[in-house]
Amino acid sequence: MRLSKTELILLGVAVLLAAGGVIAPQWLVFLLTMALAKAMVVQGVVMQMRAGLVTFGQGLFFCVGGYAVGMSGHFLNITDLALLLLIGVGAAVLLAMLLGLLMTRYREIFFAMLSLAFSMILYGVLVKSSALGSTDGFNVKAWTLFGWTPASGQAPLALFIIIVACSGLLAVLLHRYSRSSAGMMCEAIRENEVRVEYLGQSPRWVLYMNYVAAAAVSALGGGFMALSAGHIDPEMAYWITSGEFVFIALLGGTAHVAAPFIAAILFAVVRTYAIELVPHSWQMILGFTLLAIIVFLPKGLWSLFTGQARRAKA
Amino acid sequence: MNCILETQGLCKEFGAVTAAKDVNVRIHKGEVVGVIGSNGAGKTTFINMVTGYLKPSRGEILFNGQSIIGRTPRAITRAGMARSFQVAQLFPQLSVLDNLLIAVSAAQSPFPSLLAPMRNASRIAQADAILAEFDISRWRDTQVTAVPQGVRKLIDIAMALIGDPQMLLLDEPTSGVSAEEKTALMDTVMRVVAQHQVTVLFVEHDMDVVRRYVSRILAFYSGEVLADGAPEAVLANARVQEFVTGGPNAHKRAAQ
Amino acid sequence: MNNSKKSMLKHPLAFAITAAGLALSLSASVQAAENGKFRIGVVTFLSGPAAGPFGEPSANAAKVLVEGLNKGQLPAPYDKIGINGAEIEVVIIDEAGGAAKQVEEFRNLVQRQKVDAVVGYISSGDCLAIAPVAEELGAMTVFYDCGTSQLFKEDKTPQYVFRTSLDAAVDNIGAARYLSKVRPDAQKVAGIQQNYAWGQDSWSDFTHSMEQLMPKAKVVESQMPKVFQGQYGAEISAISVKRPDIIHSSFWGGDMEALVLQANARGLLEDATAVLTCGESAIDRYKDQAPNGMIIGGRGPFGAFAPDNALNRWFKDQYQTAYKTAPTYPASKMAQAILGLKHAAENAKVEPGKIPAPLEIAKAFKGATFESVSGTVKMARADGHQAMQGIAYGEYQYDPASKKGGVQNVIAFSGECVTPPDGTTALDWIKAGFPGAQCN
Amino acid sequence: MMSLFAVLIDGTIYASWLFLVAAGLTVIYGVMRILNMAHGSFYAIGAYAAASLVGWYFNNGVGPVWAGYLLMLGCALVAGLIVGLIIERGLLRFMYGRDEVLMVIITYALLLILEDTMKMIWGVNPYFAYQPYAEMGRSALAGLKVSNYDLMLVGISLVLGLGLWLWLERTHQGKVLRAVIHDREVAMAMGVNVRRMFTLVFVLGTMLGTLAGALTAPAISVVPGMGVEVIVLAFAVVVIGGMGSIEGAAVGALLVGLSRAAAVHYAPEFELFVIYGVMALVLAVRPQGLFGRVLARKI
Repeated sequence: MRLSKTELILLGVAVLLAAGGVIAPQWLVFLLTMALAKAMVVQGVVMQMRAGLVTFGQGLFFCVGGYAVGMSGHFLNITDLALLLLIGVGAAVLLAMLLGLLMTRYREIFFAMLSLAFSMILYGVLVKSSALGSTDGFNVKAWTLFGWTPASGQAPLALFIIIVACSGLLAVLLHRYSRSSAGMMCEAIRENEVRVEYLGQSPRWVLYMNYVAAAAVSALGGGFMALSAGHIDPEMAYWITSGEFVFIALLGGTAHVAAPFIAAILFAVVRTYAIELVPHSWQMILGFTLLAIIVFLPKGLWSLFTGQARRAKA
Repeated sequence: MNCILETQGLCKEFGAVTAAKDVNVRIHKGEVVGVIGSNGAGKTTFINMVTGYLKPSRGEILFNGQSIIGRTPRAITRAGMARSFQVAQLFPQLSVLDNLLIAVSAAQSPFPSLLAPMRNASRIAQADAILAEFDISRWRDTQVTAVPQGVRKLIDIAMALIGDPQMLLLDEPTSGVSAEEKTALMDTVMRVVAQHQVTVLFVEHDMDVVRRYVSRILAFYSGEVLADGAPEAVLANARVQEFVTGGPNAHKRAAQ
Repeated sequence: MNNSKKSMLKHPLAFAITAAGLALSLSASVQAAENGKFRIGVVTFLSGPAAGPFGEPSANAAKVLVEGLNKGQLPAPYDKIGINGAEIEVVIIDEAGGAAKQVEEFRNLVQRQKVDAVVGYISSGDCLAIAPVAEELGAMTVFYDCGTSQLFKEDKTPQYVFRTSLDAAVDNIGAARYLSKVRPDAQKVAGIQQNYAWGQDSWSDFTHSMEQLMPKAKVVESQMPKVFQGQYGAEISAISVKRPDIIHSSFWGGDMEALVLQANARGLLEDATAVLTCGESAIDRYKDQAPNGMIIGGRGPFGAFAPDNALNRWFKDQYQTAYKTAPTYPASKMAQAILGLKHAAENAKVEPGKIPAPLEIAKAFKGATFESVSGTVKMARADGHQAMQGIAYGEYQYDPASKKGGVQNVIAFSGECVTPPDGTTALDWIKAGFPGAQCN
Repeated sequence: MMSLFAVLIDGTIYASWLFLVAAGLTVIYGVMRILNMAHGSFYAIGAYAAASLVGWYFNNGVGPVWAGYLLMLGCALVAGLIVGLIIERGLLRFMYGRDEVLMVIITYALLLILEDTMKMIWGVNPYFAYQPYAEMGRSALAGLKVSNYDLMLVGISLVLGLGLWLWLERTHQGKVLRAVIHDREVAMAMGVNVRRMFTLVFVLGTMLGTLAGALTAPAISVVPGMGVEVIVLAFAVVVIGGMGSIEGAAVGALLVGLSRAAAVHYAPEFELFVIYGVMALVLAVRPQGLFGRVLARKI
């Protein structure tokens, strides 16, 4: 496979980031791991945003990914990280294939609300399941990788390197996807769905593929979240969690595959300091940031890098 | 059999409003048919029904001898009937080239590839070729929002033509274009269309434009086909003059 | 578009990397200074519905207590300044946002803020998630409120994790024991719980205890509305039509206050006796809207149930002066956790003024017996990591003259009476008929 | 039999509360196409304003009981007026014409800001203003004890719903509004001052939200985060009924209220899903909601 310049840069950054993890303080390594896991879910949100759909329920697949990982460890005694993540993604894909049949009929606000409803139904089911710890959730078992068990204290760093590698790979794939026929067709649907139909293309089929792919990517994030935090609870499917993903997606913008990663990291850093410095009003800071982005940087932080902000104003 | 499109007893009601009433039309391969009629006469409704956007209340539509009732617009497009729109239906935030590339890609396969880039040499060549045919190559890399109205109409038609349809329905190709540009625009369209050997049906208000290109005219009034035949015969029809063209020289008076 | 913009366009990634790098280096450079103070991370709810009834009293208690400790104002045996002579510094963190976020914040506290101990956590989910991380990082951690029975079932060989609050099963065993003394002839029992782990577990513990202690009483209705619902009209009707003698509820916070208000206004609390396991936390707000005789608990000998000792008098006094209201049970529990920590740190046998290492504190904490605002606390369960205390229930009594609520008919049960022994889960112990329980 | 009667009573009471909460949301969406996530915060502001003021009024025995009710309604309306005006004039009017979904996100930002603003003003301690609720006493309807205050809510809800409907259907202003709903451009061309209409409707919607909060406050304990809990519920009602429709909100509220009451009485374990279940079911059959209109795109 031949790599373009952008893809080489993306992989290069991943290598640098992984190397940086070795010297960075542990809390930062953990923060970055969580941020990257979230960024994967945000990628799922962004994929749909590019097709003109805003989901207030991506937490659904985040949660499914996380719970599939946690439950496979808990009930099936599977500890292999790769297998666990695969199960998580597989579960989300199955669910998305089912829900996608219905979801692709809806657009705009109805899509947003219905996605929210499904996510909240899962939340309700989990809260009801005392075998899964109800709202308390349960702890996820320690992972292994192809027979290797990380020594105590090494797991966070090892997981960080793995998630950075996966993120790098994912970034390349998503970059390709965004320029592929399917990816461009998503943008075309956002711009003018009727025309797409009249070009002989089924918008629903494209959106369906996109929905399932976005679910898979988000579930991967959920799986990583479960493994790194070591705990899962129904909060993952709560609509506030999904709202946060939309927030980060807007923060980064949809222009480049790197944007959600950067936005997620920035968000994590800003929030952790906001919580520490102004524990009573960090939500307000987030709110004003969001408004400022919508008003001044409608295409997200990424437009700072490309100068699109000025073009958009001109 | 060289009949490409046939409608039998086509009817469409929107509540109390009748938009099509017993429309029986046969279009033959290679014809260039003009559709005239005042606003609300049912011209666009006719195109919308034929292309699957609206479902007729009653009646039959045959394309190449096969019923296409209940088929989706995309299925009908794939079967070989393409259309353009009264208001150009483009992807405004994308460049002209990307608009065409999307059309090329859609024409190639109903299942778009997830990882292979859309922009490849062969697709770009195809898009460039059609841009050259319509003589709009210089807009190639401009975002659609920055392109003038007339060019947008051409892009709209170019996108419809990219799939090599057998039949092309043009819904008011000159609407929204200034009077001076109309003839030039239609000349371009008809030149390209002729090269592609497509059966054409187009809706037009300007009788001069209609007379100039068509071999046959369908006149619609209040959902019905008022007259169908050679241009001179239809335009001379008394009822057509009364209800559609508003007298033999009405369009000229209006222009003054 | 000018040229410089174009060159930016060519390398947006380069800029992105620079920006991200800048952000990271900035965040990495901010590190807590080692200042010789004993740093305690206090984690409790500062936002959301749990902030008012639990979070704020807890945070306030921490502030009052730490201020007093730093000035050496507390009565003996806590009259030493700060902890072991080192001044205490508190970092308060909001517990809202879910367990995953709390794990992240916990790591930040320990690794970035370099706190010497973390005291906190109301939510059981948070406690379950934090425990393994605390053990992994070797961070001294004291849970002050969460009540899940799962905690030391998951964390089987605890080293750094301690809990100075009681297992929630104790509340419900205590409630059943209290009922068996004051309402032995009750026949019909109904329950209303918030539909999440807390409510579900409480109801299960309570009904099983009732089966053992009052076998004649039957459960006639069980309602599980969504947490924070606020409106209980339908639930109250559903319970009313079953005409119960007893209504058990583990509601807390605004939900509990709303339930009492609505049920009382509709006469349900006149026909049936309510048993509220968290009822004490609103004792100052019920006024005449709760009927006299309503049974309330304080999740241990806390708040209105706390004994009258010098330590508690000092604490109540200081708290009352600072916040114009008496400390409720969450406040007492926070004070208890910090006192336990201080006790352990000062018994870790390091030089005065020095801060003992987490392992040293943990060794001294294990199995310790210390004095608290709630009386004597024994770390007697879960291999010396779980506090064992008695629990008390009483009846609400409103004094119209002073416009103050209080408790009457208080019955206290000793820790040995209501706490399952090590090696068995609460539910198994209840089902087996409380073997080995020593009741007064 | 008894419980069936109770289901009807409980369902109706809950439905009238739901309608109060959802009315403002649907009015704003209907006219302005803004799905207002901050509506729950308006509800909370109304509740806080009423609870703090009414609590003070009764605790200090300032005046007669009936004046307390007026004070409760008055402060809710004033709070709604102020908050609505500030938000519409200060923020939203710069945002008109943007994408509907973007407007959702803008109001989400508002929600975040308002939540903390309320915390700054009222702190995190619960507010109690039970007197209006307790003073009214209770009635026994066929053996079921019902709070008179709740019955009053049903009445208020009916009056409000009818009033809104009459205003929209029978007055000149209502006609103008419907013209705006139908086609904004045409209405503007006909000389309707759409901007002023927007201000009017947004403030009205806000006041409906604060009123709902104020009316609920005496029956509950007013705590931080109460608005967030309410908003998803209101969304469900509005989506079921068809967004922007007053009749829809009323029918949606009744549907949700009755199904929930039935679940509480007959199958408490399903109570948690009832609302989303009804919503998913309605949407699967009628994507635009019960009273929603489908807008076909002109091409």
